[in-house]
Formats: sequence, C-alpha cells, structure tokens
Amino acid sequence: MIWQIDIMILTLIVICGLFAISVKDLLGAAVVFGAYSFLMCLLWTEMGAVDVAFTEAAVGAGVSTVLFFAAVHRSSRQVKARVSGAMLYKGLGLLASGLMGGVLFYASTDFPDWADPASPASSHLSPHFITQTIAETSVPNIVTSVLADYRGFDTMFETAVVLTAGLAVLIILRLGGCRTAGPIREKNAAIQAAYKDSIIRFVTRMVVPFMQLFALYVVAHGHHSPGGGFQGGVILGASFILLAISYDLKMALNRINEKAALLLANTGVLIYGGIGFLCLLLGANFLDYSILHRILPATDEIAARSHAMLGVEIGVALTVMVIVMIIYNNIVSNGSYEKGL
Amino acid sequence: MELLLAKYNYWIYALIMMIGLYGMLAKNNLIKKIIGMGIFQTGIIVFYVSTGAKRGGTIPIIEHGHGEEVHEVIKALDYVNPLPHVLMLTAIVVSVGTLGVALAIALRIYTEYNTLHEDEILERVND
Amino acid sequence: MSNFFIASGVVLCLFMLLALYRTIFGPTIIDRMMGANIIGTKTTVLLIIIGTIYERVDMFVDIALAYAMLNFIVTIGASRYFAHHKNIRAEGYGVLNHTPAKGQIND
Amino acid sequence: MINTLTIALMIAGLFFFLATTVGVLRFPDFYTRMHAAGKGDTLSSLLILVGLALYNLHLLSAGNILVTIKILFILMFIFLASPTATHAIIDAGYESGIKPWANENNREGQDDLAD
Repeated sequence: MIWQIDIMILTLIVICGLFAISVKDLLGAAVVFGAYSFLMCLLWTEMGAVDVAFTEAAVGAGVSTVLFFAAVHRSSRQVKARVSGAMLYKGLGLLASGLMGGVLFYASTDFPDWADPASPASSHLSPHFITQTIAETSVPNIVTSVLADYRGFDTMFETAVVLTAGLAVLIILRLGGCRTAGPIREKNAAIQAAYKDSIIRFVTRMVVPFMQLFALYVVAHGHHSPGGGFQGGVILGASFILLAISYDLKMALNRINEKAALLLANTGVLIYGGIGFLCLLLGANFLDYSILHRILPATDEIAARSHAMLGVEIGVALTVMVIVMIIYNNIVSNGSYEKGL
Repeated sequence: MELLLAKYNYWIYALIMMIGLYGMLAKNNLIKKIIGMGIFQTGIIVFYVSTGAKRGGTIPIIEHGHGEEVHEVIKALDYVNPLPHVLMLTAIVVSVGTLGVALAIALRIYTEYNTLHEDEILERVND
Repeated sequence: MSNFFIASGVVLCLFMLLALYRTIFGPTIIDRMMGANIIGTKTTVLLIIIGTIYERVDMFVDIALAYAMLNFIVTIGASRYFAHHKNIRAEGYGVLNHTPAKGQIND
Repeated sequence: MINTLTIALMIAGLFFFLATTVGVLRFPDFYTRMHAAGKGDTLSSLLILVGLALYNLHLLSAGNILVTIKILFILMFIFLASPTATHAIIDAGYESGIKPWANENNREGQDDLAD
C-alpha cells in the first residue's frame, strides 16, 4: 500500500461514483461507470491485490462497460425524472442509505486499523497458505493455489454460477418468445455500410491474434504471475467481442456459433468436475489432486497438484470465455443474433 | 488524526456503499439502478480486499527466479493476505454474470413496455 | 528514487482528476468518451509506476497490457454506438426506430 | 546514469501529460480537444514507459530483460491502439454531426449541441 496514491485514487473513485448515478444520459453514465472501474482496478493494484486488479481490468473495466453500451444501444438513452413522488423516493433513498452509512461508520470503530499486520483476518488461516504453498503445491502465486486447490470446491461452483448466468440470459432473451420483438429498422443502410471503416478493421485484425495469444499465456502462466482461468477466459471472450464490434456479429458467430458455444461452456464445467471425480475414482477425496500422480507420468504428489490446477484453470477459462460471448451476443442483438453494435 | 489515518478507508468504503444504495433505491431508470448495484458491489469488494492489506507487505506471489528453487524461509508477514483476494476474484467474475442477467431482464422489460422508467412501467402494468 | 516514482504517481492522479472534469461535465457525450480514454491511458502508465514502486514490475506488466487492450475495446465499442444512433443529445432515438412489441405504446 | 535518464524521460512525459490535460480542458471544441488528447497521450505514455523500461535494466538479468521487452510490447500496443481509438472517437463525432469550431465571425449555432 502506498498511502499517498491511495488517498488520491479514493477521492477520484468517490467523485466518479457520485456522478455515475447522477449523469442525465445513460450512455454518459455508462462511460463514467467505466472510468470508475478503471480507477477501481488501480486501487486494487495499489493495495497489492494484483489478481483482483487483473480480473477487474478484464471484467469490470472491459466487458461490463461494453455490456452497458450494448444494452443502451438496444434500449434508449433517456433519463426521465419521476412524474410524481420524486421527492418521496429521494427522501426514502437518502434515509435508508444514511441509516446504513451511520451503522457502518459506527461499526468501523471496532474494525482493526487499516493494514494492521496482526488483524484477525490475517492471523489464522492465511499464514498457512502463505508459508506452505511452495512446499505443498509448488505454485508461487498463492492466489492461484488457494483458488484452484485449497478452495477448489468453492471455485467449481462459482464456475457453475457463471454458466447458470449465461443460460439465464439465453432463456430470458433468446427463448423468451420475443425473438422478433424490438427489431431495429434501418433508415439509412448506406451510412452504416460506409461506417465500417477499414482503419479499425485493419487494426483489429492485427490486434486480435496477439490478444488471444496473450490470453492463453495468462491462463498457462497463472501459476507464476497474476492471471489464471478467469482472467484469461474473459480476455479470450473480449477478443471475440472486439471482432463482433469492429466487423459485425455474424463474423464472431462464424468463429464460434451458438451450438459450439453451449458445448464449450458445458465442457469447461465438465473438465473441472471430471478432474474432481477422477480423484474420487482413484480413492482420494473429491478434488484432492495429489492422488493424480498415479496416472500422470513423471510427477510426484506435489507436481500433480500443480498440473491438475492447470487443467482446472483451462476448464474455467473455457466456460468463462464462452459465457461472456453468449451474454454479449444476446444483449447486443436482443436475442435475435442479427445486428450487433 | 490517528483515528483518521487508521480508519479513513473504511469510511470511504461506507460512502461508496451509500452511493450505491441510494442509486438503487431512488433512481427511476432501471439501468441507473443496475449501475448503483455495481457500485454497491465494488464497495463491498473493496472492503474485503482492504482487510487483507498489510503494512510493508508485498503482493501475494512468492518471489523466485524462473526455474529456481525458493531458498529463504517464507515469512507470512512479508506477503499480503491472499484469502480475501480469492473470494473477491470469484465475486467479480460472478458480478459480470449478475450484470448480464440484470441487463437482459431490463431489455426484456423494454421490449415489453417500451420504457426503462419505473413509474411508467408500473403505470403500464396496471393498465 | 522511490520517492520520485511516488511523486510522479501522485502527479498523474492529479492530471486524472483534471481529465475527470471532461468525463463528468461533457459538454457532449463524445467529450466524456475522450475523458475516459485519457484516464485509461494514464492508468496503464500508473500501473507500471506502481509496479516499479513495489519493485516487482514483472508481475504488473501483464495487468497493464490487459488493461491497454480492454481500454481499446471499450473505446471502439463506445464510438460504434454512433454508427447506429446519430444523435449527440440524449433525447430521441436518432436514426433508429424502436418498434414496441405489442404495438400499442408509443411515446 | 540510468537513473538520470529515467528521471529526464519521466519528467518530459509528465510535462506532455500536463500539456494534454491543459489542452483537453482549455481548447474550444471537441475536435481540437481530441487533437490534444490523441497526440499528447501517446507521446507522453511512450516517454514514461521508455523511462521505466530503462530503469528496469539497472540490474542486468534474463528476467529483467524479459520485463523490458514486455514493457516495449505494451508500448507497441499503445502505439497501435491509441491512434485508432482517437480515430474512432473523432469519426463518431463527425458522423453524429458536431460542427468544427470557428471564430466569432462565422460561428453558427453549435452551442446548442451541448447537453
């Protein structure tokens, strides 16, 4: 933590947050919220939470903001005040948030001092993770080892939650019976064709392979540096979103169509659960990777844990990549998969 | 002054959560409400991450050269607490899922009622 | 040297505060996009500076690279919005017409 | 030696960031502001990143050289992406009909575009 920069960033964040909900234009609010997420990522880097910052850079600053743009593109930008009872709602909102804030301010006197090394949160379980990770798993990135090994059960269900969210979006928009509703009538197709300009296309063509390679590096190198399945998966998905934005939705769908997408999403969760069941079959506990040294060639128990973590990360990356794409594709085309942003 | 330096971050996170809650409750527009939800979420996440901060701690990745063994003894005080990071990392990824579902529901409401404003939706539902 | 990096980080944050003025007050939506883009570029640089302060730059370059990529995507996405909607102001729907589902509601 | 070079490059970069910010705040219309932002941002991040990449080389080892190469990758990416982003934003403004600024004599109704 660097308190000088910390104070500056916190000030910026509060200003950004205040204006993100008070700007009178939805697209503008989305842009300000994007800036808010950028600054949030900076705050986490500065606190030393590099993996969280990486995830926020990919998810919060990148994909969420694009999702907001897509939703605003499909609906309207207008913000209207309430016709009646605006003051009542404002008063109630202020009262409720004031109450909550008061309770939190009061409770904050009981919290340990900020960045206190002896705080209860840092003194029971986490020293074990920090000191034993190299000896037990040979993975230097403690966040990865806790994520995929010590708390692997939790992460498996988080992945399942992400899959469920993608399926929910699919059900709400694609199968919701409104596939023909809300189509957009193009008044001037010529302008649109002319707009798809070659500079953006050319740079996209140069950048996308580089991005995907980088995403694979992030997945594979997550043991030694910040990164891992979630971050790499989101960046992979974002590269397809970039294709869909700068060409059109058809182009991205030609790469991975809906059927393949659903298949891949389920395969990801299946890989994760399958590795768990493999451990069960070999006679150990669910997701106890050390038993896998019996079937993985040339590994001892410690290396087996490290390798199994990589497999798990690949499963996570597959699911997250495809789900990010599914959510974007459905929101930007209102479930019709026809015209994108 | 000492109290301020020791607690200022908690107060600011409480402030962020207050902004988010106000946005969720008082705003008329559905997408504004979703933005408020996002702000509330980040407030909670920052609170968790900050409980893991340590004075003088470095990032939670054991220092080592590539392909070398780690020789020196690893001290827990040298590294930031990684546990909140793990919990919040998954929370952020799940938040993109909830955001997607929320936006999908908002879009569905828009195609059904042609508005994103709460009072107009209620009016049209009651008609 | 570390003090110099911290000072330049704080100065960069101050510049961000000034760029935030454009992001928040506009006047047009495109000025806001420009402000967000500037904040994004400054953040990429600031990430590397923070890495240098921690003396673990090798861990921070990946984040900065991912960050630059996502900033690019956001800017392209925001500007593509105006390929479909030709209006700078928030009112109205521009070139596009949204036809309501049930056909009875029109404002 | 490397320290002096780094400090010089970073101060130059910060100066151009200052110029960018002043330009963004003070210029009269969107196109001129974008002009300041696009050029200044690319140049100053280039200068600062080169400075930091050099600073990183004060201990020569394989790992540090790799990090320097990675920083140069970021630089290359910014060099590609930032002008493209500038182009996209300017194009969006032009497509949606913002008129370029003109001086008082032939200014015609552009203040009404502000929201």
